[in-house]
Amino acid sequence: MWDWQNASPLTGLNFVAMVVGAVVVLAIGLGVVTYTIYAERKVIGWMQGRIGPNRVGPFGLLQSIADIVKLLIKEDVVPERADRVLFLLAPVIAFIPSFMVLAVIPFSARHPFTANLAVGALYYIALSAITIHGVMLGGWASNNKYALIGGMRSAAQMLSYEVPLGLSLVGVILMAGSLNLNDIVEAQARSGWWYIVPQFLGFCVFLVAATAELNRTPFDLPEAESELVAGYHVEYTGFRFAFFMLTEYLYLFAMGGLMATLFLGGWTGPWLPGWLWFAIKVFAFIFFQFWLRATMPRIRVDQLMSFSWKVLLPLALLNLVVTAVLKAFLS
Amino acid sequence: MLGLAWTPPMIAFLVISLLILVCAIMAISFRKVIYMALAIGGVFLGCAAVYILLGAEFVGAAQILIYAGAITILIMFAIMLTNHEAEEPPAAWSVRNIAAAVGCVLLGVTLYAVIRSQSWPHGAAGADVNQGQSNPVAVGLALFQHYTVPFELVSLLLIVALVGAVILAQERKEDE
Amino acid sequence: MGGAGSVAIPAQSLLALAAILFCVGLYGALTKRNLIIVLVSIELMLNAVNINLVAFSRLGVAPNLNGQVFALFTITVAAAEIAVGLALLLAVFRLRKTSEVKDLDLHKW
Amino acid sequence: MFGFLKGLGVTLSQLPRKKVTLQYPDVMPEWPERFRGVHRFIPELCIVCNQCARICPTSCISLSGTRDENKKLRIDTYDINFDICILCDLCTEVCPTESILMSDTFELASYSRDDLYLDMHWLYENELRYERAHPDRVAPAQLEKAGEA
Amino acid sequence: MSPYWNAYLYVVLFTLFGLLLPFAALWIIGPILRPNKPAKGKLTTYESGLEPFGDAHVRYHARYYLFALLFVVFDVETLFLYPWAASFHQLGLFALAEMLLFIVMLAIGLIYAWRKKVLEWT
Amino acid sequence: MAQTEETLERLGVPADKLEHHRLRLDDDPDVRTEEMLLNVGPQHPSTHGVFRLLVKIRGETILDAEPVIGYLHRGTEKLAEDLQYTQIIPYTDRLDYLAAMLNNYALCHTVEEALGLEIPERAEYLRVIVMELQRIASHLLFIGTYLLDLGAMSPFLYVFQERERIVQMFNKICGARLTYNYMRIGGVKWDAPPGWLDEVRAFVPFMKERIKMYDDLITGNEIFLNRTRGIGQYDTETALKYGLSGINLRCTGFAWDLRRKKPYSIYDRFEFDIPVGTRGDCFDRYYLHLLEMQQSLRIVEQALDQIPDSGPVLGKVPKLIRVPKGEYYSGIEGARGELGFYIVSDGKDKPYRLKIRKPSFVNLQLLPELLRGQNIANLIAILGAVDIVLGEVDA
Repeated sequence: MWDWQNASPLTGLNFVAMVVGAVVVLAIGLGVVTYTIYAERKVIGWMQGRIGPNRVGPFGLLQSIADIVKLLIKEDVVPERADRVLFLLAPVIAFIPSFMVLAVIPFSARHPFTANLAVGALYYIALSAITIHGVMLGGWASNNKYALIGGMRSAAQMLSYEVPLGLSLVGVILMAGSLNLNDIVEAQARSGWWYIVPQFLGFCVFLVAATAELNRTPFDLPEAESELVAGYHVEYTGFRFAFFMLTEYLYLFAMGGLMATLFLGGWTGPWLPGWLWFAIKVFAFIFFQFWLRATMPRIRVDQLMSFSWKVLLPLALLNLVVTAVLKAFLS
Repeated sequence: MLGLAWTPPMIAFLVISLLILVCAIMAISFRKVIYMALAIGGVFLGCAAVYILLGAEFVGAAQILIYAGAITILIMFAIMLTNHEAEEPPAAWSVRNIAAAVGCVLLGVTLYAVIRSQSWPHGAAGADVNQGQSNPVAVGLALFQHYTVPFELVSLLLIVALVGAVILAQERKEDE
Repeated sequence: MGGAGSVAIPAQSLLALAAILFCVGLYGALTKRNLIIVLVSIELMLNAVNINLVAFSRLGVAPNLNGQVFALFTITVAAAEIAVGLALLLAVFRLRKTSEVKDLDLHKW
Repeated sequence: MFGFLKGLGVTLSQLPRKKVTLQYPDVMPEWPERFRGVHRFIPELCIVCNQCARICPTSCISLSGTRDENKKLRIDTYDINFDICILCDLCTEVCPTESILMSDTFELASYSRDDLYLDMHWLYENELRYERAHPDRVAPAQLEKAGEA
Repeated sequence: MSPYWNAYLYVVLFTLFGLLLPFAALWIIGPILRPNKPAKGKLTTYESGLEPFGDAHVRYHARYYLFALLFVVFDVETLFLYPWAASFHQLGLFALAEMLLFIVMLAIGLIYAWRKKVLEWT
Repeated sequence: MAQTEETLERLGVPADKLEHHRLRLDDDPDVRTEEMLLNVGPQHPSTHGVFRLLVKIRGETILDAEPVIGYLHRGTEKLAEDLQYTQIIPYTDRLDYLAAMLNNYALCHTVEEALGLEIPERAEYLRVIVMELQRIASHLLFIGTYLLDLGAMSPFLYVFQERERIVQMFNKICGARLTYNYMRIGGVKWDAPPGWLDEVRAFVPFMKERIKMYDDLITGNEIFLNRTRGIGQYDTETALKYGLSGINLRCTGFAWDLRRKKPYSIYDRFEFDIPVGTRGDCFDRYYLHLLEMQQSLRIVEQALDQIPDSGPVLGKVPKLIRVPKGEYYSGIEGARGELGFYIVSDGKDKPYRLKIRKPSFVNLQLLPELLRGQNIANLIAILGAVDIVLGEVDA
């Protein structure tokens, strides 16, 4: 009953399996976010000579949960001058795509958790662009100068890095001959190498663009607390704020999954079970993000924009052309 | 309703159509321009769902990427760069508006009559438009084997649009 | 994986949806005063056309991909159209401080 | 070109280092002998010379005393307003008998300003607490005099 | 019914859950749990500790629009690159030439924007 | 034009605003982007205290900036008129609270000059050691907060590790961690406790290693370089015109250090360099802090070698200090520039007037000039590098 992916026609039990799969992914997503935040605080704390959260639960393991509960019982303040409807709606608009992209990430070889879409990679890129609306509208609806600048910058940044991100995938698609993420994993397993090797340039572009797309240091301009105080979510409180945070960390997880799938062979790997390999690769990505955050200062907004268009985009195009030419003449 | 087969795709289609129409009506009846932009995003997403329902996965994803993603953002930026609080005045029953409304309703009725009067093909059962490929691959093959010239014209169109829009939108340096 | 197989949606319903969407868009384009909304209404009409194109690619006499490819081109053209249209609007707004169609109907600025 | 890689190395090398966090309420900081916390006061030693009140830059000390049967001045009240005390240590510097001293009490937060008005009894209690906590730090002269009284 | 529908049904489920979670948390559970004590000070907009003055909704520099514009153009390019890349192994050299021409055209657009200082922030 | 007004009316712009709009249109018919007043502070994370910067921006270009100060004003100068000289010392702790030892010294030094006091050797050495340690602590905090402003959070937490060691040493020698009140007119309050000098000696190599670590972590980072190179640049002439001093002056290549140019205390006995910048930009200002810490360590090392083993730490000072009638000024090289105390005395035990030359306050005057015409993204980088301490600016 678990194998609903090829079940035709779909029986009731298959459907139940599907719902269970979705619920499990939701639970995994929320769990990963909770403990990513915890791990981030711990790892960055360790890198800074601190011990990180340690008061709630053993080793502070319940810290993030305590934070969530705190946010849930916080008053929900909507500023008087804000555009109420959009203000309330913006976090939801931002959140939904962040969860939807998880539908196509192949977590392991055979499981009921992945939609086997033929347009998988494009689906991810297309949906992640919708989050920009939420961020932008959130900043606009707050009717606050910092929030508006933060929202606009955020949108401009995410737009700018969406392009190299999308183009860096093309090299992988060229090699695998499919947009389907499952096929890409299998093509890597067949070819015997992870695409990080032949697509190293593409991988670098992807990594930089992904970091920027996730609004993480050194590209965390939108929420630059030392300039814009907190960027687009300056006016958000309680659980609405939590949804913006949830969105960011879900994307961190999803982007890690995407990177593992496209460049690191997804769930393939020797000895260990597939899901564990996948988890290791995703965590490597997440750890790298923490590491960057502990080290880097923030890039300036004009440099940020020109970097995307003047460096990353040409590099991505170059990578694409080289891959295509090599593929055409080698095969 | 009128002898429709209540298959799951049909139900999905009805739900999606309802979403599209509600969003479309909202898109032209809200007063705040930014709400209109948001509602039109709903229409775009609904259309994407219709395409996917019809098996045109790639066009559906393209619709989300270009329309719901890029174009809606562009519209929002345009609103934020002009008059944020722009509002449509409440519908005034001017002659022009009434004429437009009557004309549109008449057009709709005529179109509906035409649609009803014809018998439409239902697609060859079992015909696979993708010829055994996955949809994006099939679209790619069609695009690059049969539509080479239009494809290159697209790049020309894009570059012309880019240049034109840059010239129009760029602020002159002396304003700084 | 090769597509949706046969689709049990009657062509009439799809065409009707497209027709209504087209009329709504047309009404908007004719009556609205804000240039942005006029452009948005035109997008509605384009989407209506796209629905028809995709519908016929699936439900036509000889189903093939031409409709989908055309829809792709339409989307592209729409993107170019709105980009230039809004750029025009920005340029006009800069000079006239208005984004209303009514204020822009003079031949000489 | 890749100078930031050096920086990444630095942060990574810090990861396994020993952590410096002090678990404050569980582990109290170790204060050196000269630490200037809230005052402690030994009434027996005070000769009511008023020097501490005069040197205080913020005038937060107020005291009064009476002459006893031996014509010796005895302290009656000794109040420090901790609202304005800046813990500058000048009062203990001028005290000829070392009756006003600094202790290692440093937790001063309270819900009311009234609680910050410390009187002689509080200060003496603080002295007793300090003696219990640091038996090795009490000066012999001080012990002697305290014993006499 | 085919795997195609199953996959998209799964996506629909994700959409529904994605809607359900925030609505449940913000509009159903939230109001029960959280206090609501609005006060004048709370409801004002943050402005570095001062009374907010002026409207935040002023117009910004058109460069934001220009970046969005570039984004649209290159997004369309990406859109065409995807099916090309996916079907490239069946297309051969002619498709490579086609795409090179396409990329060169857009690169010209990029260079134009570069020269016109669209890519500069200041 | 009439049409524009009509449009504005229809948009519901009130009549008084209409005037405003029209004015702008007339002024500059081609203006594309509206101007906006942006408040940075008083409650803003990057203003290092309660400092308000009112910035007028168009788009993202700063047209003008106006620092609004005084949120931390405590009237130190006025209070001093009612205090004996010894009593003023704890107040100086609170001026530049990151470099309280230097403030202590500056006041004591001025009074000592006025009185012509002889300071015991050991006291002089102790003073130099704590002052240079204080300078290191202060520079460390600059590096930490500046990098925090620029978005890197680790240096901020690293600097506190070294600073903690310095502060602990101060705690041992004078019993306080921030407001030391250590110097006295004619010497210092306490001699170093047993083992204290060895602790300082052990600190020096540790600190050298950490400076190298900061160099690795920060100096080479491309993002940091891009954000600070050529930003907030000015030349020596401008710096002198505005009366800048300290690193803000030296970054332009002008080697001006009072420890060398007008030696006070026993600074003429030490070998050390005056590091200077070349371009006068934010990067130079950052890098000079790093280099100056090395020089301070050199001074500390030499002082540790030269300090006499024992001796008095407080000279012969009258019980009640009365400064002879007259006006006295002396300045020292503070952590942020020339820190001077100007005393007008009428011969009583309290100053008739005390004026403090506060380097932060003077350096701040350049800020509007630096910000004008800049991109708003550079605001924080420039503001941070000017290195103000609000306790000193507002006094």
